[in-house]
Amino acid sequence: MSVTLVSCGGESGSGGNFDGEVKVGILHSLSGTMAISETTLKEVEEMAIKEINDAGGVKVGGKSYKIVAVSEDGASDWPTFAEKAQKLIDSDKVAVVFGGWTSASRKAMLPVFESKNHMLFYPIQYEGQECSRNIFYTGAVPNQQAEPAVQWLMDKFGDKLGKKVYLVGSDYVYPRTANTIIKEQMKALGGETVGEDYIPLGNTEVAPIIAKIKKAFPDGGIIINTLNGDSNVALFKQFKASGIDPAKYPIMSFSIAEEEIRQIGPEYTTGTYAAWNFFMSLDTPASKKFTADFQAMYGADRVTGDPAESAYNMVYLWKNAVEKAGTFEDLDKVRKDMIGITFAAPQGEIKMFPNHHTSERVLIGEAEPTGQFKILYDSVKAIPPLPWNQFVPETKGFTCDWTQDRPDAGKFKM
Amino acid sequence: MSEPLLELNDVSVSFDGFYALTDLSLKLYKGELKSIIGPNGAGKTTFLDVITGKVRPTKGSVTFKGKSLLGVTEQQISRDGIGRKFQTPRVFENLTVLRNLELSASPVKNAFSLLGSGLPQSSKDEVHRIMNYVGLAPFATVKAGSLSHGQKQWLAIASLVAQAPEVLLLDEPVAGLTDEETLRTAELIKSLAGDHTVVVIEHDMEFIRDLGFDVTVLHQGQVLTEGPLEKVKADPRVIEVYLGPPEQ
Amino acid sequence: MELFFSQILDGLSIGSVLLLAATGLAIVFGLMGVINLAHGEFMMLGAYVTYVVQSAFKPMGGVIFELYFPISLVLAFIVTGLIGVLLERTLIRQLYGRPLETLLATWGVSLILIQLIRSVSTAMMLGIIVGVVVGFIISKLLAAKFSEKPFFTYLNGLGWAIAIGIGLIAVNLFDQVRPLAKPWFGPRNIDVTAPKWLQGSWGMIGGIELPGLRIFIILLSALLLLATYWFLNKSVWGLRIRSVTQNRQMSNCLGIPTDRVDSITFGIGSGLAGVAGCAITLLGSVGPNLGAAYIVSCFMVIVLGGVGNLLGTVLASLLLGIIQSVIGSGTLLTIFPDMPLAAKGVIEFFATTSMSLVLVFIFIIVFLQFRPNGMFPQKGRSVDA
Amino acid sequence: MKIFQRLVPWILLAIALFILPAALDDFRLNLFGRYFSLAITALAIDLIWGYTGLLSLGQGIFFALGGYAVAMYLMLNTKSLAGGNGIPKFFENYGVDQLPFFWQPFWSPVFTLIALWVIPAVVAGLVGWLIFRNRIKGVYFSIITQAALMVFFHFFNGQQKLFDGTNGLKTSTSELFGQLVGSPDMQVWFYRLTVVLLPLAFLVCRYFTSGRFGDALIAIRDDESRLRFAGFNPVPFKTIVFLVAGALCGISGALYTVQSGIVSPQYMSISFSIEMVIWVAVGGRGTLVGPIIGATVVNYLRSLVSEALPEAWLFVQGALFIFVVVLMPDGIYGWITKGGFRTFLAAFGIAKPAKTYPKLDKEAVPVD
Repeated sequence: MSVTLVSCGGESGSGGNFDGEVKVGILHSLSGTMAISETTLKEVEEMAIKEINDAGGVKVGGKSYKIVAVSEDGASDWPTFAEKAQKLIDSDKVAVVFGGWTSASRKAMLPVFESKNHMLFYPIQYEGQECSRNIFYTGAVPNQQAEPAVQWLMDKFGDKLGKKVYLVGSDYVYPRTANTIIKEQMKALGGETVGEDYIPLGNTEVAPIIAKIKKAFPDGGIIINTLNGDSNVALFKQFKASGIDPAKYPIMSFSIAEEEIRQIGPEYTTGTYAAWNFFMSLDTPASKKFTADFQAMYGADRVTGDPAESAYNMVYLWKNAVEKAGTFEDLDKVRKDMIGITFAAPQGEIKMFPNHHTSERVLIGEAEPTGQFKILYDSVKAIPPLPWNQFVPETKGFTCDWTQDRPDAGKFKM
Repeated sequence: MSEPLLELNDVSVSFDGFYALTDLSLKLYKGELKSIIGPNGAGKTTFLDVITGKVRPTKGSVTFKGKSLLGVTEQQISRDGIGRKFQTPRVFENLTVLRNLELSASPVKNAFSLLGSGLPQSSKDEVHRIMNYVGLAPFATVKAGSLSHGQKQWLAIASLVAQAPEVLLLDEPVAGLTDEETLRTAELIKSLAGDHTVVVIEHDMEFIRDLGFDVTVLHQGQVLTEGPLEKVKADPRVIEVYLGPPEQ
Repeated sequence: MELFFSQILDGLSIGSVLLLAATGLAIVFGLMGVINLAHGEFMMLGAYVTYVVQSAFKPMGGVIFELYFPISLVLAFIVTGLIGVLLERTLIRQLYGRPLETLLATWGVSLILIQLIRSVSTAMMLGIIVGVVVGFIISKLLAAKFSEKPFFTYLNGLGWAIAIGIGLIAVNLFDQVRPLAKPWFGPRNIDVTAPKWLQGSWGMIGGIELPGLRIFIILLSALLLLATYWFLNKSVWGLRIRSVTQNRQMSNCLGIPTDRVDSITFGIGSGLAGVAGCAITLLGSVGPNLGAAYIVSCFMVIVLGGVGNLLGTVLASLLLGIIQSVIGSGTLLTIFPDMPLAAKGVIEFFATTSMSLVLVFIFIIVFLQFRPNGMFPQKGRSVDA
Repeated sequence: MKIFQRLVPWILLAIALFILPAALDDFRLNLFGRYFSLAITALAIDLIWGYTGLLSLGQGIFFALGGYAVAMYLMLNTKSLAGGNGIPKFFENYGVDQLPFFWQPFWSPVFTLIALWVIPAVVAGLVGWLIFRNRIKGVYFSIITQAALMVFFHFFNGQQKLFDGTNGLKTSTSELFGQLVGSPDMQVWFYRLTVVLLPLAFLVCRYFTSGRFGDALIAIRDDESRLRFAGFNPVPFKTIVFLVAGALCGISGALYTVQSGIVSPQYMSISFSIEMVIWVAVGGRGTLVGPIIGATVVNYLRSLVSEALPEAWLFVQGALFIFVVVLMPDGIYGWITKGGFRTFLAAFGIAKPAKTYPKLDKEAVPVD
């Protein structure tokens, strides 16, 4: 394991004077369909790196290092993610990689990081059911997003509309797995899943789904939406045209943040719900500062949101951990010292758990005509992560703890 | 007389209501040599299309050696012994002259048999004989695409001969050829007489006379008249269809 | 039964979107034998025209804003049509009679258009203009001096390469100026909002909801179809287009400007794509990749419908729309609840949006076994040389 | 020129076997291994497009089938990837506890080695036969193959429970002969295997394109219906080459999968299959060396451009399509061997103009 550290002498401390440089990899889709979402993550990560460098860089072993980002394009193509991850590790010799958005891209990179025993930070809420020694996850797992949201929906609408949900998702792993979990949770709550439907990524024809929803819920009912990307626009536009009104059909979305609303158009989303760990409208000084800094750097018309916040957090979590570990190269030590690291994130304080996931604050908001969310539910304290889902029978009772010295530390019975 | 080799009976062909052939009946006997003339749109090419399986008649029957040709594929008709040269010389432009001829001369036409096996010596000799005859031997290794128009015509005729069919259908074999080339072509065709049955479609009356075959005149998809060239030329109906009604 | 009719309505509306998208492609393919793989990107351009018009109308607000949509329909047709003409004059023209090569070249065009929309900025536009102007100047200068020399072609190529280089440098220079460097659209999806009168429902007939924009799209595609039919069959240019299709040499001899006919045909096809793109903004998202979602379905329509026949295109689109809607939503199961278990299993397997596409393809392959040339094959001796 | 043409393949083979492994680091060598496996696909496309005139936009189907075959074998036979029931872990995510029946035979290495080219060949043969027997050709054939590709994509993408859907199957962490497939040692072996198989694929293509069978293929490209009138049935010829091309794509996909570590439905994306065609066009269609050069050069260019300027790659690729089709229809290799390079030198007075057979009659002949 060797990491490029360029020594250039000089005094440490104030901006511009560093004892050396450390390379980190940034791997997001800068072209292709996912570029729409992932370029924002790259921007936020670069912002965090700039902040750290301006504040004197990373201080390891009494020296200060400037972070130099090597950015690669995943091109919205999973095999390309694997290839570029390999390049960042082998050719560029980066100390860590920040990257990914879709679960498929993470799953494509996972074997690369595991076979090279390297380190990846992944910022997006995902379906869980995974726990890798070589990945740190700073987005929500279902018990930090989907499960509280379903519980909240049942509490609020269960009496009026019945404990029934209709699931709509894009045809890939996150919606499929998340919906498996939701179905189990509905069973546990004594409710029922009356239908589920998947449309291919990028497909914009949702008429058949609307027909099925109307058949299942002639007089209104709860819809849970895990669509990704373009299909959302079609869904909301065509819902509105077919008279599926949020007042009668409460819609909870897990992939719609402020940025997506901007692209769909607020008039189509007003009145629908979303569950996240951070909203731009969160009224705390840390949150306001984060948004202000981002807009100062990339333009006043830009918006922040949960994925951006997670991406921002992971850079700081890594910095705090290497500073504690006192090394970039010894990844085992960095991994060990990462556990328990905290960071005062825009959402509030978060902590890295032994299962390589972070605790997260849970927020549920209602979309407003301004394109912002009105926060209706706030867990205030951060919820600890449970990567192995406790509703799904196959993983019930399993946990993950990388501080334990056992071969099956990634998944074992509690 | 014996049974006709090729017989068309009441054949009609219509394209979206337009009749290219109407109730055409025609007999060809073994060894017969025939020229077909007619103004543009008389149905000459469609007549060949029907025989070679390219166009299925709307009604009527086509029989070859007593078997119906309706619904038989082009390749099967060709293997049965009816060969055709097209109006424009169609050659395989990216194959050399030699390869063009060898492909046509190949006695086996089956895909698997072509893998690995070479051309039998007898066919090779025949190819060289024909190539020498039409004067294409110096261009044996030249790609057919870079031949001149006249040479392509000859290559097309030579390919047809190499295919060794019983019935040769030649659609405008001398279009675009010089007088000298036309003369040679006539000789070539005449030399085929005997074993072969030959049908020539032409506009060039000089050439038709050189051939000296009996002439059939097609008009509006029907046989107008038949007979030796001189007799046909004197027929007032023929003059009418070529030159227009006498009143004008 | 109500459900069945509302499914048919859905099917018709899916079909009419397909029809809108496929008509232009079918015209260009049927009349010119050119498969335009950039057709989807022309739709995308139409959608962006709509976005631009909407943005221009937004400040006016009120009733005037509500009217932006018809105006953008017209503008989308004109703008994409003109771009189509430009493409035909510069590229397609060089490739007539080489359909497979045309297909590949138009794919190249589609890639460039996608990336252009993503990254176009004022700086880039200026750079392109600089590059083209410099290229023409170099080319003229060289032609004046060396046009007789055997190496002129290569020199000219080198000149253009230099011009491209200068253009790239210009882009980089202009990029330094912040306001110029800002992308016009960026890679993100953009928000096109339907006017209020199209957003909601247009009431009920016999218990069936009539979604405004669905009905609007059905009407629009019917209208465009009539207009296209009229243009091709009744207008002077339509007559010329048809005559060129049937016999190019003869038309040329009769004094029909065949090259202008080609440009106009391609322009109309592209313009129709633009209108389709404009209509699609009502239904789905608007982004650089908009075209890709539709292009394959359009091809299926063409394969099924046959070439050179508008009726075939219409029937094929509607049929595919109805299959997708009825199978994809699993309505058959509701209507016939007592079907045998095996059939039920099969239908359930295909009763999702993605699997209904699979079924549609199988249907097309089976169909082609019986009617290889589509529903309405072209007859006559010109088909197969 | 003739000697040059005969030497080129050997020179390339020597470079690939001896010079590249010494000159490149593991990562770059692995990239070249992938390029060479893609070159096998390029050869296959040349066989059907360059020689026979069938432009398939759906070769990704066969490429992916080969990849899936080998990935399924590797996943089944790696203990560390198995979940509770001894079947690959991902099945658990979708509540599948029994191995789907069509996975069963992939326990066997022998079956897999045969399946990875026989399955694509059979699918190609069947699809090809169904299309060709109806005399569907030209752009029609192209767009039907593209639609077929789309359908296979949706099928693999949508069937999470059967193939892990969008995620695809990963091979880096699987084991072969007790070693990790993703380990540098194994990767070097896969590189060598590719470098050996590529010339074999070359020979297969040469077997089919030389001789009278090859003449018939060219005749089909030039004028298929004329060939019918010469008594040949083009359908078996086309079906055979399409089938052979399918098999080659399957082998290529399998080699690519073990070297890239993943097979996913994205191998069946529309753009990837069209890109394959451009490799052939750039290298030179209708020649057998051209596609190999094309696949390597274009993919290397892609790596370079997308590392330096990711946004620019689509521009470059688009321009490449247009440039090659309009200005360089014979491709790089064809340009050199068909006298383009000589003409180029001659234009500057460096070499004598190539002697070509003069066209006696230059005016175009109208085709009826």
